[in-house]
Amino acid sequence: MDILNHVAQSVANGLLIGSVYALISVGLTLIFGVMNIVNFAHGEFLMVGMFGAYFASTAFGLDPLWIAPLIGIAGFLLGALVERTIIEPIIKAPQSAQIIATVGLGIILANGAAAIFGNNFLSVKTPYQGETFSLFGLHFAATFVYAAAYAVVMAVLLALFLNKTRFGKAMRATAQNRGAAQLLGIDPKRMYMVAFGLGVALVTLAGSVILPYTLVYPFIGQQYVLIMFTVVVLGGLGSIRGAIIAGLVVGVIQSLSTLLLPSELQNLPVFIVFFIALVLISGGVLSRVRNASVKLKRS
Amino acid sequence: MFNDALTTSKQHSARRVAWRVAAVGTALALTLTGCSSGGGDNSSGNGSKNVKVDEVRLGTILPLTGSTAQNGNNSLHGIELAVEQINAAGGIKSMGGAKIKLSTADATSDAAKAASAATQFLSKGEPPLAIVGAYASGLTITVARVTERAKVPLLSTGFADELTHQGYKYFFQLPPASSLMGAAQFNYAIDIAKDAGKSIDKVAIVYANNAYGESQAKALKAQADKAGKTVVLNEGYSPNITDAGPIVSKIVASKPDAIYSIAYVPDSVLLMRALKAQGSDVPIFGGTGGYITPDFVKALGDQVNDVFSITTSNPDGYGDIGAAYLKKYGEFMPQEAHDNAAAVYVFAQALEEHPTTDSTDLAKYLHEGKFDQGAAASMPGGFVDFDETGVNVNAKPVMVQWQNKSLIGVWPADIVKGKPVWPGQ
Amino acid sequence: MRSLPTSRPWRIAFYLVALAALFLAPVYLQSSYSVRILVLVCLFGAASTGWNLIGGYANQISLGHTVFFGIGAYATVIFQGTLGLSPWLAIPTGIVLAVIVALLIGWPTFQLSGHYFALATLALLPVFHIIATYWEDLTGGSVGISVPILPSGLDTLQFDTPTPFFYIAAVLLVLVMILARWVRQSVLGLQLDAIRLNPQASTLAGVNQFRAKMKALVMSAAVVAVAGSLYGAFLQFMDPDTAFSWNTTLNLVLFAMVGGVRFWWGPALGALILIPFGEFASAQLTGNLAALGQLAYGVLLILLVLFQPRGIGGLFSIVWQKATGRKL
Amino acid sequence: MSAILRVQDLSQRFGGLHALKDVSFDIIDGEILGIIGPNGAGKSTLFNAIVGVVPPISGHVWFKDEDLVGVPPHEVMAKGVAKTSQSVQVFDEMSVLDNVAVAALLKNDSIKSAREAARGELEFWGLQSFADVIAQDLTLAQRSTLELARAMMLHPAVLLVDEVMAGLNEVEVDQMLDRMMQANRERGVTLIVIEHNMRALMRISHRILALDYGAVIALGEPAEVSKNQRVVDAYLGVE
Repeated sequence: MDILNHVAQSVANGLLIGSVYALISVGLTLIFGVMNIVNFAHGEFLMVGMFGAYFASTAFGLDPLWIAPLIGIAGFLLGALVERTIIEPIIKAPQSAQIIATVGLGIILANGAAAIFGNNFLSVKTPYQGETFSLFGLHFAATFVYAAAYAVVMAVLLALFLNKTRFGKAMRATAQNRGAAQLLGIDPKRMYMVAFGLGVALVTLAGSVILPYTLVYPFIGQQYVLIMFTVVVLGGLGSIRGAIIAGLVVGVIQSLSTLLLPSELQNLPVFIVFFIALVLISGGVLSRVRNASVKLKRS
Repeated sequence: MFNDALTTSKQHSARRVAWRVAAVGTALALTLTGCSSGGGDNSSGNGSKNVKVDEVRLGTILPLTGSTAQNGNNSLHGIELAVEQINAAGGIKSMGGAKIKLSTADATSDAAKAASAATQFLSKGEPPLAIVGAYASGLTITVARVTERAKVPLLSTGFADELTHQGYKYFFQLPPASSLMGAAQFNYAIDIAKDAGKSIDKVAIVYANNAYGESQAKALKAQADKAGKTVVLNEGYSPNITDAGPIVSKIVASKPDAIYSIAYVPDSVLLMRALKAQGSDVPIFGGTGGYITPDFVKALGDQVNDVFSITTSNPDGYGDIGAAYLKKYGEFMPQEAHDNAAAVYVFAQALEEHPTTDSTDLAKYLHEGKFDQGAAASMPGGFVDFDETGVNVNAKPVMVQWQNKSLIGVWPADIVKGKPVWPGQ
Repeated sequence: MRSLPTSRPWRIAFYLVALAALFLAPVYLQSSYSVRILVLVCLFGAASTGWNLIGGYANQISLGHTVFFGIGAYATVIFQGTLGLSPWLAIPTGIVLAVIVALLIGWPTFQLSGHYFALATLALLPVFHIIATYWEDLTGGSVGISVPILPSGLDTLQFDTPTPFFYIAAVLLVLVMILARWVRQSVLGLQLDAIRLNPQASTLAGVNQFRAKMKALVMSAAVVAVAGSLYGAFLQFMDPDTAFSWNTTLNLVLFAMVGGVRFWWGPALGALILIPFGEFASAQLTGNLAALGQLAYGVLLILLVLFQPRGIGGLFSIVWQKATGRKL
Repeated sequence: MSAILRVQDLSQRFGGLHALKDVSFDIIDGEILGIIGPNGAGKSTLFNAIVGVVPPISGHVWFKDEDLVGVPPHEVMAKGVAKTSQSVQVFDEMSVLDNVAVAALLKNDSIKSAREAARGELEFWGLQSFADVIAQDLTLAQRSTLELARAMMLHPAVLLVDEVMAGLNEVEVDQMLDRMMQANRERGVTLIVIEHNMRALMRISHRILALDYGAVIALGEPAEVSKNQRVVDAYLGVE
């Protein structure tokens, strides 16, 4: 029975952390989907969200979970500003220039934070940090449960926005076919600003949500960036639903792999699955499985 | 003269062996620029007794950006504070009140940058007499290679074992090596348990798999095997984990009597929170790093109480430099800040007792002297004494414990004031 | 762009002046710190030129080339440190291992295009970093391997001053640039250009994309491995963070792009600009301002991209075209 | 009159859509076969299936008694079945000469000899005076001709020409027709031409094949096919 309990606990942990991985990655896939740009500074935007949440929650004495929407809105403004200044000029530039620009942006954000906030590890203390819920003999750390709940809520809201609102539909149209969308009177410039703003809003909000269970320091972005890219690519570049499913998958793989492998190799299976999935989905099998991948291939 | 160079290089095109071109280049160098000092070798200074200078130069290389930026900056604060205190108290009196002039370089947590910074110090007009630094072992190793060649003493507060086995003559390590730290972390825990009438038979060793974690964990494992204890878990993990849940469930499942953990700040806090979340009350023995930092207690509050940790110097013995640090930086003096400050005091005292502007001469004296001024006095045993391999023979690890949110030295009894409190008693 | 035969004497003179300036550098640079920076410029300039064979010429933006660099670096340090053999033996070993890895990863990733290729190669870096950390008896784990101090000389590649090593690195850079120029003007160069400009059209023109890209990747892996081997010999220490670092990945790509990916001399130019700037930034702004040094580096990258997406090389070619009326 | 290329039961499916349904026909050596059909009839899909750019789901393409299905497209080009793309695809940052030289690399192992061969091909197509011009600076007609020249540089036995007249004015169409017929006559290349310009197709084709909804509805002399009721219905649409 003990083994089954372990596996169940591990899968449960995997789903919890997986839903958070989905939340922090969905913004990246949205930006790629609409603008066809891979944002290498997405990890640093997460860090900025965490710092924002830290200072806001210590200033107002509020729990980061409550002020997460506020941080999200601030993130939207930051994203829109960055899009207007740095991203918009390079929207048509070769992929190589896009990589430099977003990498440069990441370096500025991380070292700017270090210069302003210093290098200490900051974390908030919340009443539920030590608490756990238990269900069918498994126990779940409260911080993760709340984060996962938030992720589910955000996923639903985002789905509603994209499918139901006019703006959301216009954004999906731009993602599917920029030229056609333009013919229908959708102004791509405004779309890009909103898409990048929303992408950054989502990740800064996620930063506020995950703050209770971790700490923030200027260079923490690097720890999350590889997981984010894994989730986004596994889910299919540009597919929101794909990113959510992939987030859960990555969380479970990572969690299960600590059962079977030494913790040092925890991320090895994740990256190997990432590599294989990439090659299969959009590579050699393309001609045979074309219709399955049509949704994923943007060009 | 320039044409010759051009014609030479035309015949010697790239295909010729580089060495021939080097020879030509160097020959030209001598003729073109007369006899320049060349290279970083600065044995041209003199070592006589009564040396009057207006300043002595000290270099420091630390990771001020990147993943270990916090420890780098704490170390820098310790060094700056010591230099400030020494200069305020009149500098090096035996050298006419010479002030210490500190120059710093950011190694950006990159081994190559650390070596470049060391070379930059040593090739500028007036190279420093000594260098303090590099905190992380990877950085210290590459810096030591440069300072060893340039015959400039490197005062290090890292624990890496390898540096003291290389037969270096210009490398000085104040804290005990990680093998000593690992052994003490294990043995002191057994003694403290026995002292409280408890026994430790099953141990869990969990460590961040970076250079510091790996070398100290190896020593812990060796000591546990030697003591015949059963190691129920010996698990490394990547230092930048985002969730300690899985690792802690492995620890809880192995039902140890004691947990030995070697971690930096982020992973130590994550481990503590996950241990609490999974209801573990097993005593924890940290291996310095995250366990003895101000951020640890800021993040966890009362949960830190009863947690033990090995460290290189007794915090409640930091005396006035500890108080000065608290006043200047608003948090208690972390171990790496204190040990780096001690290194500066050793440097100053060595010059005070043996004034020289020649780094080779300084290195010789550092091997001979005994240094007990300022922060060096609060190193274990009250003074720092380097043997010929550069190891501080007096360095003896100290076990500290968080008692109502402050670090108290609790073991071994002969060099500490506090008493250990067994968790849950 | 194919450099069309412009006035040959003018061009020969320019190359000779550049060669002389490079090889006489230690003479007019005096401080061994500057010579050391030049060693890094040569090594990373060579590695970036290697990356450019596939990244720039065929527009296959690989973010995994540091794997070859790390393999080369570990080969030297293991040979010289653990096995006590000459570092010169490590170089061919590093090349062979890097080429094997190149063949293994080239096959699956070359079907991918654009962002997928970049991200697939990105995943290789953490895999090799985890393996290097875990496989302790080969790589010494994260404690790494340091090479003992050996008598200076060409056989141990250890010297009292960085100058002799600089000449070796400079010869490597020159050889690699000659290779890059040869490839640029060879059959393979034209095929890679076709693949870069229009992959479908290249297939319709009978170009075997897979074979052309694989040839470029193998050459690129070998060059980057040699640069890595010399880097290992230069540092005389290697650990997973130094061997498989995200910074090296960025640098290989940035130097080529800043210098101009379409020119065989672009990456070397990028290295010559960015490495000294990076060193200068962290040397001047140290202490608590260290973060500002790195910040300046980030700002420089963005300015370069905003004002010259085609890289400095692109700027030169426009100026050159206006001056001489010919394509550079 | 032996068949140089035999298409046998070629089928293609995109998800639920049957783009090609068991298409079979022979191409006679040296002929010019025109292919007509309304938009979406499967003309370009047929070409892509023949050369393997998008492999068919079933069927065979016999060429010199070897089945081309499954052979990678660049090898199909090398074996002698070349193709131009529906939207003009040239290397726009390269010179006109180098655009053709890329194809010349198939039979020349040095840049110099490839460029010489390319210069010869450009003369045939009247583009020799534009050799050093960058492809993106050409007119549409010149770019279409360039793509044809590049395909012909592979010395193919069969050339599939996909709407190369699109967007050309009358004079340019006639010039293109003359050159294609000249290539067919003098260099013996068999041409299969997809074209919406009926006047041009009627003038050039020896035979016409009509496709509708992925199936062959007519094959024969141009005059005969143009009167075929099913073809007329396909074009004018039946209530």
